[in-house]
Amino acid sequence: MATAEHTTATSHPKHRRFGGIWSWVFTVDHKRIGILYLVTAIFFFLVGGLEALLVRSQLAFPGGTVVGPDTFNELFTMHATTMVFLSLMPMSVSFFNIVVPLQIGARDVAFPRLNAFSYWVYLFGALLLNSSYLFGGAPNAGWFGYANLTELPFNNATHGIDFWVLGLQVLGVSSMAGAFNFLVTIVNCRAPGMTFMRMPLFTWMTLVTSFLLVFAFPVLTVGLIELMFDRFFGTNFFNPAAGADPILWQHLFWLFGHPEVYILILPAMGIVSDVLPTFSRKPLFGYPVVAYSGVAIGFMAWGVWVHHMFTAGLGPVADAVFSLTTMLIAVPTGIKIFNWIGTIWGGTLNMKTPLYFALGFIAMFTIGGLSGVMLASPPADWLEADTYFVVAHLHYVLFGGTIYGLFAGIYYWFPKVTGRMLDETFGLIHFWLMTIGFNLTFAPMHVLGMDGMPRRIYTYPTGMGWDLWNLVATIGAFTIGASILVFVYNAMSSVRFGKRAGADPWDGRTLEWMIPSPPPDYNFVQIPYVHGREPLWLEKHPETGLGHGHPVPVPIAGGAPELGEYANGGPTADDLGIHLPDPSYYPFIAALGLALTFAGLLIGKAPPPSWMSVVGLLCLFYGVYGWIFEPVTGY
Amino acid sequence: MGFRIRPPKGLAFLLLIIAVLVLFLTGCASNDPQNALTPVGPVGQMEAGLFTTIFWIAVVVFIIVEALLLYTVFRFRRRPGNDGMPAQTHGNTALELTWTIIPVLILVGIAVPTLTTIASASNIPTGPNALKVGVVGHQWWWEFDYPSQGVVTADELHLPVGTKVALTIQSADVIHSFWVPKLGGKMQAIPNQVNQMWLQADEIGTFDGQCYQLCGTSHANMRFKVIVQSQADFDKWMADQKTVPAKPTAAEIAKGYQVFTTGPCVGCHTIEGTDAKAKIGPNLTHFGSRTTIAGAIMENNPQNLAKWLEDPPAVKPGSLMPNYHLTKDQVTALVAYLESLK
Amino acid sequence: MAEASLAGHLEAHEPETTTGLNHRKVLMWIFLGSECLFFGSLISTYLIYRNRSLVGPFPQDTFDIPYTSVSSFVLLMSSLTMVLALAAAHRRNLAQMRLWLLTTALLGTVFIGGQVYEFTSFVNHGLSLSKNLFGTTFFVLTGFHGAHVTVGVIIMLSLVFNSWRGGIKEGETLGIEIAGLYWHFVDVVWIVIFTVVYLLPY
Amino acid sequence: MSETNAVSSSKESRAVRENLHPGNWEYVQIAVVLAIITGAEVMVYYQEAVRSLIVPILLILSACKFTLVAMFFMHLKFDNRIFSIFFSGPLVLAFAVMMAVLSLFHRVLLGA
Repeated sequence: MATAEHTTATSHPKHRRFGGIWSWVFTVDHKRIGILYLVTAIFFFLVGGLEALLVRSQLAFPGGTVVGPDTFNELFTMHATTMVFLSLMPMSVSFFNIVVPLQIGARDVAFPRLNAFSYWVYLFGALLLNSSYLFGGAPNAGWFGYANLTELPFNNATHGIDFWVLGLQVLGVSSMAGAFNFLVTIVNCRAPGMTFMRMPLFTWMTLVTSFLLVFAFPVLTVGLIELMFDRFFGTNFFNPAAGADPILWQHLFWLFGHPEVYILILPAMGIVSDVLPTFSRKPLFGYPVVAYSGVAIGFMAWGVWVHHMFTAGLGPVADAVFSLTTMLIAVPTGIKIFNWIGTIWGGTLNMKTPLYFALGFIAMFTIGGLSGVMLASPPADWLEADTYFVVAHLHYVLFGGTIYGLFAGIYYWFPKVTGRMLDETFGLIHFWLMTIGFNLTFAPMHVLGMDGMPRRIYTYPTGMGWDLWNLVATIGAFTIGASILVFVYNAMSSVRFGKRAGADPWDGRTLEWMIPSPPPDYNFVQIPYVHGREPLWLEKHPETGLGHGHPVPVPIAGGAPELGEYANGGPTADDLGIHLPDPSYYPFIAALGLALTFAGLLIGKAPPPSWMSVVGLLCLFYGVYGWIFEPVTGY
Repeated sequence: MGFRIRPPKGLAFLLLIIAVLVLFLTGCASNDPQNALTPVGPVGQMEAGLFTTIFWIAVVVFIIVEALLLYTVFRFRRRPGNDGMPAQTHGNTALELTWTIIPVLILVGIAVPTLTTIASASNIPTGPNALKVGVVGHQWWWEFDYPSQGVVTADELHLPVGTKVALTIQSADVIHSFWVPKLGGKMQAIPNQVNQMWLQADEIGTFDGQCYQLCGTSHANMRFKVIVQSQADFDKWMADQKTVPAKPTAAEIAKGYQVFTTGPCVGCHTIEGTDAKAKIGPNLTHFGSRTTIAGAIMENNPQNLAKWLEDPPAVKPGSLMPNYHLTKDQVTALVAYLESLK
Repeated sequence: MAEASLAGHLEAHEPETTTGLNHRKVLMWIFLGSECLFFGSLISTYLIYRNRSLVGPFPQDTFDIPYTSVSSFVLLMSSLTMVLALAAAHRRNLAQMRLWLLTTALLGTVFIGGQVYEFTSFVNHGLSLSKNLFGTTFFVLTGFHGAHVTVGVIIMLSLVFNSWRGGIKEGETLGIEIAGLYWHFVDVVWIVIFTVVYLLPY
Repeated sequence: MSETNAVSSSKESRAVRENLHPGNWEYVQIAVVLAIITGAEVMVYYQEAVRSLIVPILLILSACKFTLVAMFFMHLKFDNRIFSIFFSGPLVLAFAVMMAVLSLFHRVLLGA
């Protein structure tokens, strides 16, 4: 990575220092942790994509024989679990890491070592989950693993579900730790003058997302604990024979699961809300409305979970009430879309790849939103539920929405992270190939759904009228695959040979574009004083009069334009007398300990915990205690 | 780059969206066996009707939004003559109110029919003239019983045309989901829970359904048929179902009877008039009268039945009926016996 | 519950903050917020399955209200000793602070001991994790609360340990205050559990 | 630990003292009240007379205990409002969700 030289160069002799690979393993620098998150998330994005391609190959023709039924169940379960928990969420987190501290004018996150801990827990959790492939079989009950199909009497052929339960617990620890960190960071580490109503929209959405995470994840944690106890210790939480209601799992899961949907989409909405103004050279239209509609979505997310259970027979009142709340949530969503159009209206659109993806987001997400309204009406939902219509809807939201938004973010901030531009031509090829492939894959699934094709079937007879559309969808899926390869090539070549970006390649408006690309590890030579909503724009174009209060030039490292001097190094933190937290290996050890503890449970099928859990626990306690009592030099 | 060749790309984008829409419109309503938008009963009709209403509203909104988006992009893209500093507008309260209120009104328009439809769908018919049917999901086949008539069958639900049917939906093991697309509804079968819905078929014929909730290895092979008959045919069928089959006499059949009653079959299956009274597998009393076997994935004929008996898991992966390694003539005998159970 | 053991005391130093509030304290309050959802879900599960057991033993012939009242009282009083420890720290009186911290840890330990005894006697009554829904939900709910108390005791002891190591300087009250927040939260959770699980008539 | 730490923390403790925390005596008084309420709860449990009202009575009593501890022992009454928001927000949320799920399971209100 291009940043390596810059950041390692700057640790002072008297400080603990690690070279080479260790400088990454023990780093507590939010930018490097962000890069680790991004690379890992993209890796798992490819893994999940591969699983999807296998699923599509199996369904390309009636009576497909590419994989067997059990493997098929494992594939779609792991595809969804991987994409949601190992790819999209961490990719958002990587942007929280890289961008948020820069956007609010901070030197790092509030808890740098907790930040490192989150990443390593995420990595180990992801490995734990995927190692299930090696130990007999992967999880096979779908990503929302409805009890009691996940219970031992019906799922004891492999330990897949055990891996799923424990893997998700570990990943939960990571997401929670990360979310706590960003909440404190945004509340407490904003530069002077950076009031909440001056925060860039991406930071706003990070705030909302983190709140959703810390409040929604415990509900899933409880569900997983109950399932784990059922499987490991013979409890009866979801055991009908003991009088339990398996439907309890559906409530617990969707109480988490629906906020989770917004956890996945809100960061992408934040990215789009930052990209559109930059590339139309206009401020975001209706900033407060967009921000508050995000908050409103965050609140409403808690009142709609039952719309995932309209076919569970909860009764007409429940169906009616939750149908209304669900329709209501379309209002703030629509408001965002109209404000985005309002933002580009009257601008001078600089048609670069990030803008293409941001516009693609609006176009595709609108479709997902509209099919969402169709699912919000129970009688219509009774026709659509658990058919391919739902598969189409959720992909228009999570692919057409989240993934488009995240790609917009990647093309937008790649120069900031690496100091080099991603290639435009390949970028546009990627965009158009992906857009065509995406619509080829998922638009036909609406048709398949209304033609009665159930989701999660490994085979279907011919003569159902599903043959053509399945084939089209499969062709589309491989087109998407090709587009992703284009992206991977583009990223790998640009990171080495891409043209130099400079501090502000897009004529940006927010603080991150004030500092060199890649930023020095201390980010800001001098913490800027923020006078307006778009500090950099305000400083570059005082005449546009966006300053709340009269525009005063914001102090910038070496002055904004001639930042080329930083291309190779520039002053180090110690030259400038800035103290940064030292790298630390305790978070790594603690994370390893945590993962080992859970893995041990699994391999030993506790009780009693196998030796692995014991080692893990020791590791964890050593890590935590070392962490707490670690003498902190710096500051 | 990109800037001179943009318009064609933009057009491609536009055409793409239109193409998608056209595919959707043409593809949706068809006569395919499990098409949900060509229902033959009142429940399905009101649901499909509501779907269509919302769909067209969505299409209108879709066209407006996407057209607005594309128009904005083409009109305001940077090009010679449009590369200056745009006006730095912040927002417009009137606009914000407009695009808050209009969606709310649209949603009210959707909510009203939604609520009325929920009401009529949840109005389960009761009383003597409503036919009661119990549906029980099993891994991976459907059990149908007529409590008032004391008849139990599997994989094929017989209904009289034009009659309101009150269904109770339950599960014997994991969560399943019951849906006959042409008749409407969809209801999960959940252990320890009795869900209710009602259906009515207004057309004589055979309609397909299957399980819509992932329920394990052979979720895809958990199909069933709804056979809608005239009242007379239905009554005749019901009468046949009530008769207890006589002890067979013909040699081959008697041999099959012997194999069945002394073999492992009795451990799971019921055949009225024999000692086989177990309720784990499908009730086979009138097996010969069914048109399909093995979760309605195969036509019911001697060849298929033999294939099934020789190695059930090979036909239906994960099938709870294991391969008993029956000998060739045991299979032939069983086939003869079971097919004789009309 | 890795978060629980971590959240008590994380990064050991803070720069000036935007709100003037301490990072760790903000973190602890948000953490307690998310704990509300955690125990909320566990308690909901208990209430959903209340009186749903198919076989005994049932709550009414298992609980020993006087006994549990006493142990609840013990935990309640540990909250008092906790604030006294904080007050002592405010008065820069390290000796008293340690004394009250140790008392808190002791009371916590007594509570845990009591719970262990209670669990054993219930098991002897024939109530086990897998016996019925009551056993399942009761042991898991109160067990996780017990785990939280245990973590609290460990935090108290490490605070005392740390103060001997000179880690807690005169007048530094933050660590104690934050640990206190956690401790009081565990206490209020028990206030709810005691009422909802033990006292409400079956 | 750097001395900046000691500085910031002593500043913190000053800030805390400026919040006019109650002294030991007030703390003991509150503890006594808590003890009395607990006693009352147990008494109510044994009162056949109030059987019909027992549920609301017990819930109110424990709510009082909860509030007392949160307000005084956890200093929410004296501390920055943002803490009260961070805590009471999810508390209310948890309670609301709990009620909704229970009503769905017991087939009343939402679940009717």
